[in-house]
Amino acid sequence: MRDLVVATVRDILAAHEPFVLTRERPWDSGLWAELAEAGLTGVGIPEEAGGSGGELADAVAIVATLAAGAAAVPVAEQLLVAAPAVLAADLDLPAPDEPLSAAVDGAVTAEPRDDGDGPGSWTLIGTATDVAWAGVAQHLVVLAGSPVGPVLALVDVAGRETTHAANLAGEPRGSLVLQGVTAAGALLTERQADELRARYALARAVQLSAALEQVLAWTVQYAGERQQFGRPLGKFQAVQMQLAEMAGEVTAVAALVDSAVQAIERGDSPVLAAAAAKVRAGSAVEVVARLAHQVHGAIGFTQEHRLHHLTRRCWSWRDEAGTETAWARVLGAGLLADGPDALWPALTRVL
Amino acid sequence: MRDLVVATVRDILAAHEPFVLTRERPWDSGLWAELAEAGLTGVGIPEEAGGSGGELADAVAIVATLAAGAAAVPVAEQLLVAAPAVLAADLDLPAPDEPLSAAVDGAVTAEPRDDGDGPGSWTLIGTATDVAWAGVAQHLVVLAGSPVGPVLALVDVAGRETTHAANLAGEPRGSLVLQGVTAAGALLTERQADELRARYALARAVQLSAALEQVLAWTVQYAGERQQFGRPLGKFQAVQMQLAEMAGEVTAVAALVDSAVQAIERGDSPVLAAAAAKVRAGSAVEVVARLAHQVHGAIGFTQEHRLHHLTRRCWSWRDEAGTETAWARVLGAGLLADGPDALWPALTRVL
Amino acid sequence: MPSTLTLAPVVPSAAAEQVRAEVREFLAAELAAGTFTTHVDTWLSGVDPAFSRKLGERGWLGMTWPRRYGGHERTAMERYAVTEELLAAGAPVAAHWIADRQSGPNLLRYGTEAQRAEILPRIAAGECYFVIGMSEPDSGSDLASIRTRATRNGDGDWVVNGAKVWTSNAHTSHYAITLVRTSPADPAHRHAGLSQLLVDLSLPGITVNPIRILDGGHHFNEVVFDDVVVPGDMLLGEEGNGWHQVTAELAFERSGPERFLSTYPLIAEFARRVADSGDPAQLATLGRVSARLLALRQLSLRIAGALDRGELPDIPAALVKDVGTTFEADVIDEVRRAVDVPASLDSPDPLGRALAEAQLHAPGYTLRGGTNEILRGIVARGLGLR
Amino acid sequence: MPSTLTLAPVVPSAAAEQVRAEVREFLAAELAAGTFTTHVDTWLSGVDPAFSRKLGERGWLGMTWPRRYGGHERTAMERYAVTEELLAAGAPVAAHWIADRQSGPNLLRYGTEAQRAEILPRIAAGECYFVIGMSEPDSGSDLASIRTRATRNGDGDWVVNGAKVWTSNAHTSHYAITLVRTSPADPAHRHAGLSQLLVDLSLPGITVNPIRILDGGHHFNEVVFDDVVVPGDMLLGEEGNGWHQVTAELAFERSGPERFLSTYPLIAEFARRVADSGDPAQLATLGRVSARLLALRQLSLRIAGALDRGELPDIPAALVKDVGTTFEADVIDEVRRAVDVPASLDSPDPLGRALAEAQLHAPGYTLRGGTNEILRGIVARGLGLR
Repeated sequence: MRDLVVATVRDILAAHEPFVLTRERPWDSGLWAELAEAGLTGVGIPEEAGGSGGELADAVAIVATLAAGAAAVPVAEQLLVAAPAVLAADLDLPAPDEPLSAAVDGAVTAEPRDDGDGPGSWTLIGTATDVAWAGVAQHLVVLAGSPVGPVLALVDVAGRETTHAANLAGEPRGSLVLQGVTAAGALLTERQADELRARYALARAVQLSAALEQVLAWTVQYAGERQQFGRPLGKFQAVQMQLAEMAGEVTAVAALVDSAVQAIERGDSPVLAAAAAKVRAGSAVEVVARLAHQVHGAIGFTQEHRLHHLTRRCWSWRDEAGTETAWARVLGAGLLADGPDALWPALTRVL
Repeated sequence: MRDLVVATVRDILAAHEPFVLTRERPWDSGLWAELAEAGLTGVGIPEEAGGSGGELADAVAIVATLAAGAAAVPVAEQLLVAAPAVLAADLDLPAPDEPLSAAVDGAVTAEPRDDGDGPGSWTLIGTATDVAWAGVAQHLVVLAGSPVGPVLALVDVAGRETTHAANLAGEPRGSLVLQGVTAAGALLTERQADELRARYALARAVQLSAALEQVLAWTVQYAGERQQFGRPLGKFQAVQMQLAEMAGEVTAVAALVDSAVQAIERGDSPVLAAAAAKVRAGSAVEVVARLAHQVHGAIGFTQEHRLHHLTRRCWSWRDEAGTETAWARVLGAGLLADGPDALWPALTRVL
Repeated sequence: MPSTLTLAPVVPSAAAEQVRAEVREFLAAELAAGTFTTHVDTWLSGVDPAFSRKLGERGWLGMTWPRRYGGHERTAMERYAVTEELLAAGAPVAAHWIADRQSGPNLLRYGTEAQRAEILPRIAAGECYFVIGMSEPDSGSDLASIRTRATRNGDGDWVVNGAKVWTSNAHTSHYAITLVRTSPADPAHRHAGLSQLLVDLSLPGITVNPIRILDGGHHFNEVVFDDVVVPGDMLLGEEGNGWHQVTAELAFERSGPERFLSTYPLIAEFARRVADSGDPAQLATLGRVSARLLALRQLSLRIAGALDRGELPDIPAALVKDVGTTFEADVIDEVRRAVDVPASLDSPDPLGRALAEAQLHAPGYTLRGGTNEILRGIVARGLGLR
Repeated sequence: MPSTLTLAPVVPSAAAEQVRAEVREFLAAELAAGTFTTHVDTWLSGVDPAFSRKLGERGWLGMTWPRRYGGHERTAMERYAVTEELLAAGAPVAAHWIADRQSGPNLLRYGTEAQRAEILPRIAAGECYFVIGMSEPDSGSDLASIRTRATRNGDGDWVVNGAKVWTSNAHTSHYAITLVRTSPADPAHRHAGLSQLLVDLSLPGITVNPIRILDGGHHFNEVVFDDVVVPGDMLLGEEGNGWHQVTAELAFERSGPERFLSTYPLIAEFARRVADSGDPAQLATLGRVSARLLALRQLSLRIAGALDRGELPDIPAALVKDVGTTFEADVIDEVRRAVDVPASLDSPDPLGRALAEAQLHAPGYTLRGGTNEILRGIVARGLGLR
């Protein structure tokens, strides 16, 4: 099934031009409609919840394929972060063709409503910042703080005003004012909240891994085709050293991210595995993007060239859902949880 | 005069084998004797103070030449640190043929003696640690703390017991117990104490700069001579890139260290210039030593080859007289002294 | 150190410190008046003819040129101080930058008296801007492979056909010093048959097409020449000497402070964060970055001193550009490691905005004016390796 | 990803975790008993035959080999867990390391039944040690240029003359698998005419001369062969097939955890400092370093999995060694940036001692077993570039 799903995504992508994001065209709604029609925005979501079935790894494969294609659609957020969180919290999942995103930064507080609706209904107060696909998503999963612990709330945000902000690739990252909004929600444990943040980080790591792999492939291809001083770039030893260095980074990231996904699928705690994946993937961006642009030369620096669709995303994705530095601290602290003499056992337990 | 001095040092060095430091042979006393006899251990010290005259820059040239030759003698400490400090403090300088070193780490306290000798006599209490040429130096300048401020004390340490310790190159770096030792000394201002530490750092930067330059020269020479796959190593583009990277580091270090020496000779405050020189020189070690060993291959990793005499010194000198990290903090804080908006004016004032 | 890399020290110049103080005062007043705001990499992206004219009025353009061409006969050290202050402030200097740095000196070196008299005073006034017409779509680092050609017509004028790319700000500039092939390519003598022409960009047959860079910014252009008739007296230097002339020109442009200060505004913004936090690790990062900058400054200053002595230190200049542009990009990583601020042009945090600007321009630092691989090849040659 | 670099995931192995726990318990007991102390890079420098025999007794050598040769028919994943635990503890494993990792598998692949039956059980018992006889004084990275030669004498035995260098611990080892030229060099077929001989280091005519490394440590040797008569049946594999055999052997040796864990004891020591300080920047450094290590571990594990499936993933193995050995050295810089501890073997601070050990061994990491430039060339070939 996974190969078929990936082939379908590729076919759909192939019919779409690289999408140039602007303030006026903040997402590729046409691509989304096709993906939704093919049931691909519901993969990994059980059929009884309105989804298309399939496993986490299928959803990951879709997210990776779309990331490598620089697709301007909120599929990573929906399939890997928001929908699993809604299902785990036993809330009603919106239809998979209505874009769903997540805000986990926690500048929002939730108060239980006292109108008799019970603990399942909350009033949200505050502003969700740096919201992926703000203004595009129709529903938003918000991780809010409350006097009784973290709350996962599901908010209908269709038509709600958002501030304009975008990441380096132009993907919408605006803020939403949620002052006094009523929403269905569920209490989480602190650990569940941490795991939600970790899943978000892992989603970005999956995207990074796929994008970096594609950047390598494009660069190898370019080096094989572009002639300089009478021979292909790829025949120059200096360029070979650069491509091999890129390949080293990409291969290491791919193995770690892939293993992290599998560990989570096996039911292991995602926090340290996701932290490691996000740190490793993020730190590869500097090398891979730099060398890709260096090998491509000036042409790769232009808007017409495809390269920037991925390098700009990578420069932002490494910062999003927690920077490398933030996750590195989490990983470092987590590995020392049983004391410094237990570092090695801790390392071998992560993955 | 400077060229003549350097030529004399080179001639003397040329007659000496690279000196293999061991616990039993902690310095090259034969070389020292020749240098002293030629008056080279008194350069930069006025003749009326028993020295050979000349300027700071002459002393720097001698130190640089000896550093590039991996000479196992305490000339940097004597000419660039200890002797100028003794003279500035108006203490009696020992004869230049008696090795003089300095300990500025400040684990020693000084108490004014109450026996009527006046403030010029102090009792030292504590242990001087990481003392360059401990066991070799006959006199030691100690920067000690006292209730009334920093004290520069001059201690006769000939024959005094030292703990054995060496840096990565085998240069003695032991400790001296100075419990209750009487010494001539002078009060310094905090600023003078800072400047003494800075001069020590600059001395190490001068040594690093010269050693790194020599390492580059050896590596270029080796790459030109060593054949691999039927042609000299230096014809391989990957090796050319490595040598150019080394040259970039070495040239940058040389310019900064040289300018710092000149600024100090002009009478500028040495602290930030020395801090910058030490940080920059220290950070070049990783690149230059790594690439030098990589180009040299396994042969450069052997004790028989000359390369390690310098790379091991560089690995230690970057840590000594304050690590790069310690001096980088000093530099960063110093540049912000007039507030962050004055960073640029501060930068242009350093050098 | 090989003699090719040795640079004699410079003595501090009171005149340079004097003009530095004047520029600093001027910039503070302009910033206070809101004439400009600080940005990263403004010598590529900050086009502001009014600002350029102000600099011209103050005598800060064409500083080292003879007075008879509108210059001010000041030293390279003084010019260094002025350019450095402008870059550190992130001032909008892109309009005149190439003309002042490179094209003017090129005209002084190779131009006819008429060319100099006509053009140099206008450059020095901040009114006449140049672009570099070297690269072509297929040439890449192999400049000898260019295909734009110029042939003499019956009137003795040049007829130019071809296209140049990566011409910074051609849409706001007046002239392009254009490298053209004036004799057919000869594989045995790849560098022969090239010449430089002084091309007025308003001539008929010239089309300027924008090339937007990855963040959408319009700084670069393609300049297409379609039977453009360039007057015969607009040859710059000698026919057939183009390779030699561009090599000298490139050496000239490589050593300036714009090769290590493009991202200085990011450092300045980071310093504000460090001053607030007082965090020791951040202080150390600021110190490390500053030490690298200070070393580059000394190298660049020494090259300015060598230019004052009439030398052409091409190999150290290549080295400065390699080390300097590597540093410009490294600043981003150093800051990213030290703070926890996502890069975004829309960030409410000025540090986030500076990170974003620096990152989006980063691929350019080590490509423009000769890739670092080419530069390292030049340095390796300077080491005697090929 | 090019298929040459793709590595299938491995499923966790309960058997591997079981043996990992056993090794961990064993090591804790040995450390507590003071049998060894933790050091950096002990797979080169930690020769301790008694320790090797203990491992043999427990069945932790020759783990994947057939039982009839003294092996234990366990998986590469299980062997991986054992080697990794030994390296992480900085245990003295140098005596048997080459024999267990490389020479044994080489014998299994190419050896005669007699050779296997004679030698493999002794390796698995931790009693028989091997060195790699490939490099020569003038060969460097160009292994095809070796000059040690072997000629058949009238008895059908081999007479060997020449010298091998960088033979780790030849002074404590029993055999050298020696690459020799058995036909004259042919410039048109540089890789032809080479063969491997199984040479008993106690044979007359062999001299082992120490080559001390820069810290004075004696791990490497020169092994000189002066008319050494090697019995004819000590040919390993096919005559003339030596190039192919060493290439396969090198691929085998490149992917193990010793290519990224040589400096793990430094990380462990650093972690103690971080736990004490709780400093956020140090925690981040520990996290960054750990993330790199975890990625390398996954790569290395996947290669172990591929070996279990009978594959020979030579290109990923070259990649792991390149990335891993770069990491081993980078650990030093990461730690140096995060702490303020001078490196010295005589330091009272264990972190200073670990830094010193790691630094003094650093040049070896990216040279031994093929330089990183050679490895990157192999990876580039895997990308389809030459």
